[in-house]
Amino acid sequence: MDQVTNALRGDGIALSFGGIKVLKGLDVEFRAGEITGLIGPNGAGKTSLFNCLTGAYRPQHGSITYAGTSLDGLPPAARAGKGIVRSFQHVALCPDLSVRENVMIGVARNYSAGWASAFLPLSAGRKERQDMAAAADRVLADLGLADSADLLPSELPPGTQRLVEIARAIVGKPSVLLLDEPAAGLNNSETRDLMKVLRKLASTDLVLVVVEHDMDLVMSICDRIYVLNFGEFVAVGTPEEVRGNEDVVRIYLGSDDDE
Amino acid sequence: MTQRLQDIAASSIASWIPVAILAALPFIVGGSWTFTLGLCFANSIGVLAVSFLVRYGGEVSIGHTFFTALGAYAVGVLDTRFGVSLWASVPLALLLGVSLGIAFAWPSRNLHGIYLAVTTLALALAVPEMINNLDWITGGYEGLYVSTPLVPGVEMGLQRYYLGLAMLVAVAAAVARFRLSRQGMTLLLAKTHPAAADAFGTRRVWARIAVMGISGGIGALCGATLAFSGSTVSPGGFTFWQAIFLLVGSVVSFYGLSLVRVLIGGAFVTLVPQLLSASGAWIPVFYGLSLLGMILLGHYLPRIQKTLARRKGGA
Amino acid sequence: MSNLLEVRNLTVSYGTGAPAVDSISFSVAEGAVVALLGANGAGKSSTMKAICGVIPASGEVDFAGSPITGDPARRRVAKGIVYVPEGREIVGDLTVRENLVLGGYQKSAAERRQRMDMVLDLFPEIAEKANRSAWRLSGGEQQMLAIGRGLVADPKLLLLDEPSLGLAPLLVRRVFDRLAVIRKESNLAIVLVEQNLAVTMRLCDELHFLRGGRIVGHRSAEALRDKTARQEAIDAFLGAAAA
Amino acid sequence: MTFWDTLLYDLFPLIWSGMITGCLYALGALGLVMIFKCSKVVNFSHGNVAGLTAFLVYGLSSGVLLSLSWGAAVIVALLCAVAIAFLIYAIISPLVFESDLTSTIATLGFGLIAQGVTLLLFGADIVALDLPIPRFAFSVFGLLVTGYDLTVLAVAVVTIGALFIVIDYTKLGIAFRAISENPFAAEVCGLNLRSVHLFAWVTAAILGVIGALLIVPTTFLSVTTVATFMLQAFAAAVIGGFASLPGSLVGGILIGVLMNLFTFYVSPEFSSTFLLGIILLALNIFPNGVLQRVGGSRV
Repeated sequence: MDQVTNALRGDGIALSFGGIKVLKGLDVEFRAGEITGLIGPNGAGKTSLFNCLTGAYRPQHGSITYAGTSLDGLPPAARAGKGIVRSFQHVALCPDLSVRENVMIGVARNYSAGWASAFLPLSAGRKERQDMAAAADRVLADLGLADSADLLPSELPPGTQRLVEIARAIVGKPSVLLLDEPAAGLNNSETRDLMKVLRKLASTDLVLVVVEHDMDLVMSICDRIYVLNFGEFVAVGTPEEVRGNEDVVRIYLGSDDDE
Repeated sequence: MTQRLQDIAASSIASWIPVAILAALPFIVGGSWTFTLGLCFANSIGVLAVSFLVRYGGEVSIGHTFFTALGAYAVGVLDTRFGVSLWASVPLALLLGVSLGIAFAWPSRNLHGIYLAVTTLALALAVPEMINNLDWITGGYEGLYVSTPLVPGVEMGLQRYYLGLAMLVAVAAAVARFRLSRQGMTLLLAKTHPAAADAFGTRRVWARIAVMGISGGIGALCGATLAFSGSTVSPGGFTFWQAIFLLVGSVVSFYGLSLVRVLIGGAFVTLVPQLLSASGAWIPVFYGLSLLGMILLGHYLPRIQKTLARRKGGA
Repeated sequence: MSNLLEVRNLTVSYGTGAPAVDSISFSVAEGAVVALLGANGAGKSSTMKAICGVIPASGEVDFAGSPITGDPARRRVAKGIVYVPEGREIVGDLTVRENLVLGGYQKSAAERRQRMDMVLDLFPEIAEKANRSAWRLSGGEQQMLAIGRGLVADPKLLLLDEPSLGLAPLLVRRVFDRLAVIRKESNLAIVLVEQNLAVTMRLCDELHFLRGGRIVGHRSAEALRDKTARQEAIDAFLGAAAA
Repeated sequence: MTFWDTLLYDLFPLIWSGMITGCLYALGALGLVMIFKCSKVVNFSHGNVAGLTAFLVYGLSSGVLLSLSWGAAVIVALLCAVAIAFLIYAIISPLVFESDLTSTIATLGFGLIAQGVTLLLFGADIVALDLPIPRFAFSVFGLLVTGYDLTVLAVAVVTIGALFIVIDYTKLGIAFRAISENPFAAEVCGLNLRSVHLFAWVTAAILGVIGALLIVPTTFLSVTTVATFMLQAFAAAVIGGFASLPGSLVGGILIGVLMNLFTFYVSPEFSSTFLLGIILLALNIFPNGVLQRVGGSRV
């Protein structure tokens, strides 16, 4: 499998809101089979970049391609149809649906039983539901969440809710997975579980991008790290390279005249 | 999985018991009660239409008489002008309700919350006026009388009762099934997290239009049932106040979609005016107080429960 | 010297999940600057909001020797606890001057005018634009306005939430220089939440590290001059796993 | 009849009288918008409560309840309106901070109660309520201007002017604008959100009473008169963007003129349908109102 062609690329992405430049012409390449980290202080533009990649924002300049085909102009729902899926900074599970049902939504786009079977007891609808539930149960079991399948999201600790979100994102076998602060609000053991799951995912042919503030997590699981500050990349490289980079240290610790 | 299926089975049994009781009622109570209960079933469907919009769309409508009027006049006009029975007019009512629900949803697709509520309010205000001024087809103030039987030979009073019951059970069952469907689940997600639904392939405009279409369709079925079970269709049944009463019924049933819940709402909408008919001025006061009472109860209930639980725990 | 602020077992929960702030205890002496450091979601902002009374919390908070647990935000402002929130939260449609009036809402007209003059002296950048709508200010000016608005209330304790967020380094330095001036002149105590460690360390006397809603480390100002303590701080940000 | 004659005899008088009623719609709309702006609640009880107070003026001055002088009756009615506003806000204030939609539905409940109380006290009959308005008329360029017109205009200008001065130049006005735009910032600054909300509710009630009393001379007073009048005010608020005070002024006048033209030239029977059309159009073309600010605020 050629990794370079199966990459999510952004060329010269520039975005501004009301004259404020949020992203200043970014070139990125997120490769399949790797975990890419995206770090930087608050307000650096990480979530904005995500929103451009998923189509929620439309950048003023630049183009985004996946596996060589352009995604420009496609709305989020259409990009989802191409297998580009994201999680959210704030848990976005539906509180009225059980955990299994929340995960089932992740595969919903692959099914097409009509409106009649939505309201009437027809076999097409029943079969569709069984198939979706089976797919959801498989993923939940993989993540060790089989026991929680019938609970409501609100009955779970935040860490498990995060995992459910990830389950929903991967159940449809995405080609690109963008995770926005998956470890926010997790305790140490939950974070370790999450890291295991992410490493497992990375072994498949998946473009996996993680925005995260927890440096322990980023430094230990990422293959490559992009460091963003004020809408520009300050550094790109392996965890060791980034950790040793003077600019990165300065961004996080601030510049100081006394030094 | 089994746990949830058991829940569903249990709840379906819980709703079959009241259905069985209701089916036996005409043999116990008098004719006037049978008639009132028929109306009650019809209004329950209307309450269901409003609650559906709340539950699946997160929106409030103060204008659902627009859809009930649509269904009622579809039945009334086909019956009195063309002698067509319910077999043909109910599907037409449904079709009209869904299409006008969609037609209304499209221009208002970007409106939410209070703004949408205000738009539906305008819709409700326009209804009586339209009915009165289209009197060549609607019969104006006098209205229409629905008399063509559904099943020839069966006593009309019983037909009016059982059709209402059957429609209510069918609609409630269909809505209960919808909750399990792919479309139902995505609508629920789109309600709470539209961006997340977007990211999984459900556009929010689609969600809005689907919800309005379904709710409009249910509203029209309410109207159709109202026309047949109530035997007359006149503008008095579709006033602005009636639209508010439907919302009151929905609030009183805590926006529930189950058969029992919507029956409570429907009974409230139907029976209160009947019981207070001697002193008409008390009707709005009573509705107002009930509406406030239920809202405040909904607000304070969790706190009351917590206090009670604490007291019990301490004892 | 008695403590100005005393926080005991402060806990903040949103919904049913794990608490955002998990029984935190710390104190702030009069005129001291205490910084809270930690990653996103560590519970820093929630701690600040609970201290100033805009979100409900359990545990006890004493201020100037008397309990303020359960007081609404406006009573805490009257007592001298003022929060300068993250993201500035100025009122864009109001003019700069009107925003300052808002800050001194509970003061008498004369006292408010005097405090406003003081603030406008301190921040000449915004004094020039006093009658402009606040949304037309630049990011740095908005931050100065937010701090200035807090100062009009004549606080004894200022809760500063990420004042450097989204500001260019030069502006950050300017804002912190002003804070140092204020501190020297008015014996103002500050609780500071910051990501910019270098400027934080120039200002603060004590540092608490937060993680998962708990205080996991504590350093005094003297200890921070030490090289190993600095390395600890760096690790807190960039992670120790790769080291 | 020539084109100019049409203008002179039909169009100009229609526009003039539309503007006069429009001023009253604006008074009603201002009340709705004040409440919505700061607490995000649409007050559906506005029309019915204003109607009840108009009836109170009638009842207190005509001998049905008491035989007070006209001025005393108005003052008592205004006090009642303020008391009702206090009561309503006191009951819904815990809801306001939880869900704007729930509290909006709650105001429907108060509207129903106000209507019921009006029916209980005064019955469903139509009554005539006379205001001591100077009765004279003169003509300017062929336009008939009456004492009523000038009274409405004067009261509207004074009331709206006073309101705008309070909101633009006083400390309370700053608090009101701050809470409308950023309640969190206002709370952080130590403001009491509830007391500012209450200011809006009380002001709205007073504006409602003034509007209701002034619309009565053009029609009779019945249970539905004022509620119907408030619906036009509603449309005016919607056209103004529902969150802009100058917007509702413009919206009121626009609605007054458009409704007049529509009933005269098209059809008086479809006025509610026409209102629906206007509301739909306004919400979709100008979702933020006709006075949408160009450039917008930050972020």
